[in-house]
Amino acid sequence: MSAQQKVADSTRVSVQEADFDVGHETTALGDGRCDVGGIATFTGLVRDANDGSGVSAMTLEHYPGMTERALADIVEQARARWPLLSVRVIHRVGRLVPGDRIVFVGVAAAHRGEAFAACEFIMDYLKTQAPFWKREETPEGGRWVDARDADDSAAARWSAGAAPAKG
Amino acid sequence: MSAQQKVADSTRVSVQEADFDVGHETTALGDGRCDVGGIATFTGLVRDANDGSGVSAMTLEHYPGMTERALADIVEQARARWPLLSVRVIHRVGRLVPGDRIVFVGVAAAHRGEAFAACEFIMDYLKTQAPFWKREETPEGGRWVDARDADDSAAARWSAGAAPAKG
Amino acid sequence: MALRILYFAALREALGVSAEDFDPPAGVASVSALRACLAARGGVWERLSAANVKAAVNQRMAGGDAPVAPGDEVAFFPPVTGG
Amino acid sequence: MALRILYFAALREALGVSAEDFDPPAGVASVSALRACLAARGGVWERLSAANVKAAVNQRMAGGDAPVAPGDEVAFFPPVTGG
Repeated sequence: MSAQQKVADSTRVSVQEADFDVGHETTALGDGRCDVGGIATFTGLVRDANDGSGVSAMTLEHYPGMTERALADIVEQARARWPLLSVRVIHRVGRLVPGDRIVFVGVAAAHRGEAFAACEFIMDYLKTQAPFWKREETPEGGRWVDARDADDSAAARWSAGAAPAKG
Repeated sequence: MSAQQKVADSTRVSVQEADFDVGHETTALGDGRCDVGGIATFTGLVRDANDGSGVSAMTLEHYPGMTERALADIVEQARARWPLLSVRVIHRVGRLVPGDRIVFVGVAAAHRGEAFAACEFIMDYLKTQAPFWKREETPEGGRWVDARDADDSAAARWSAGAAPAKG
Repeated sequence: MALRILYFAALREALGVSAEDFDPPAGVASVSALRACLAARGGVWERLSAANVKAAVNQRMAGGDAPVAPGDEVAFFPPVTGG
Repeated sequence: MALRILYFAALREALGVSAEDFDPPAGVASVSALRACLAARGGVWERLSAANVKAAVNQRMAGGDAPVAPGDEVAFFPPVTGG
């Protein structure tokens, strides 16, 4: 059991072109251990419209080396806030089309409140701290996606002592 | 496209003895549509310890008829609060052992904040409003699980106007 | 036409009854009046007076003021613990 | 030993450069001084002065006060838009 716990207590972060299997990733967060009460996950998908324009495809650029480090840092910040059992983050790069999966964040914890909070925290920080940039293809041509103010405020609320009511 | 949207806009609720496939359920929430920006899910598992005792198995009793209605009501309350695209709730009944999946809630929405909030809202309300009762088997014998005050306060925070900062 | 009354979980076990058809005395027209009337049977039935016993009328959670009428399905149970 | 400077996304496209080795003048020892020094090249390089240009030093997000020293890897880029 302790060897399995050692494995499952880990943080796994991947930056990859390949798609991923949501069922496999979610299940793996609880495999081989019976202290997980809940697993919260988020899967981000490419939408076919943004800012009023149709999007036929997008290309994700990133900063190799820094990307993995930034994601690992974000997970460590989450682990410092909540007692988490296992964490998985996958971010795809390269060309994607509407409906494709972009990102996966999965968090296993003893209690659901911690799993939900950490999963959303990681997504909010990833959106503002991890060096990825989207370039969309639209009928009007290619364009770099503008950062959203809503993403900055989503990340900021975690530093304003605004922890969820139930901790 | 509109026929597919009609299907995907639905709420699906199941109460069943059988296990479920997290990957299939998560993926199905976005299938056939390209307006989903994110899917938040929660999977609850049976833990091997509770209140300091080892748990070797548990049996979930429910109130047939009311259960399905209560879950559907909870999802409708979530839909009244956030613009959700598809929602899936599965709750198992019968005998389960540690590591088994108990419950799945999946929510697809255009933006992640809505998906996260609705998924957690549904879990919090399910924990206090859906007629399920757990009886655990421990070395000291069988015992009915006591309701947790933390679950009441988790549900209560949604009615105190405590919507997440980014709505 | 009687009320259909259901009991669940620890309450069902303590009472030794999972369901009954019950004709309440005249004037018993709310959940709290029905509870008091059943608790008045004494013995294990006094458990129905416990503050944490919840009720549903026709499969919806119901407070003490909720009306009950002939033909209704009324359920009593401990706080729920699913999820 | 020079600084290694990287540019990403819309900034990389606008500059037409993805990386360069650069020996800053003496006294240029912070991210903001380096930004000002590069922007002083004029033309497209003035984009480096834009308030929303972010920086990283040795692959960590860095504010204007962050020190830069020979051998460091410094990156400039627009606000990130992943996830």
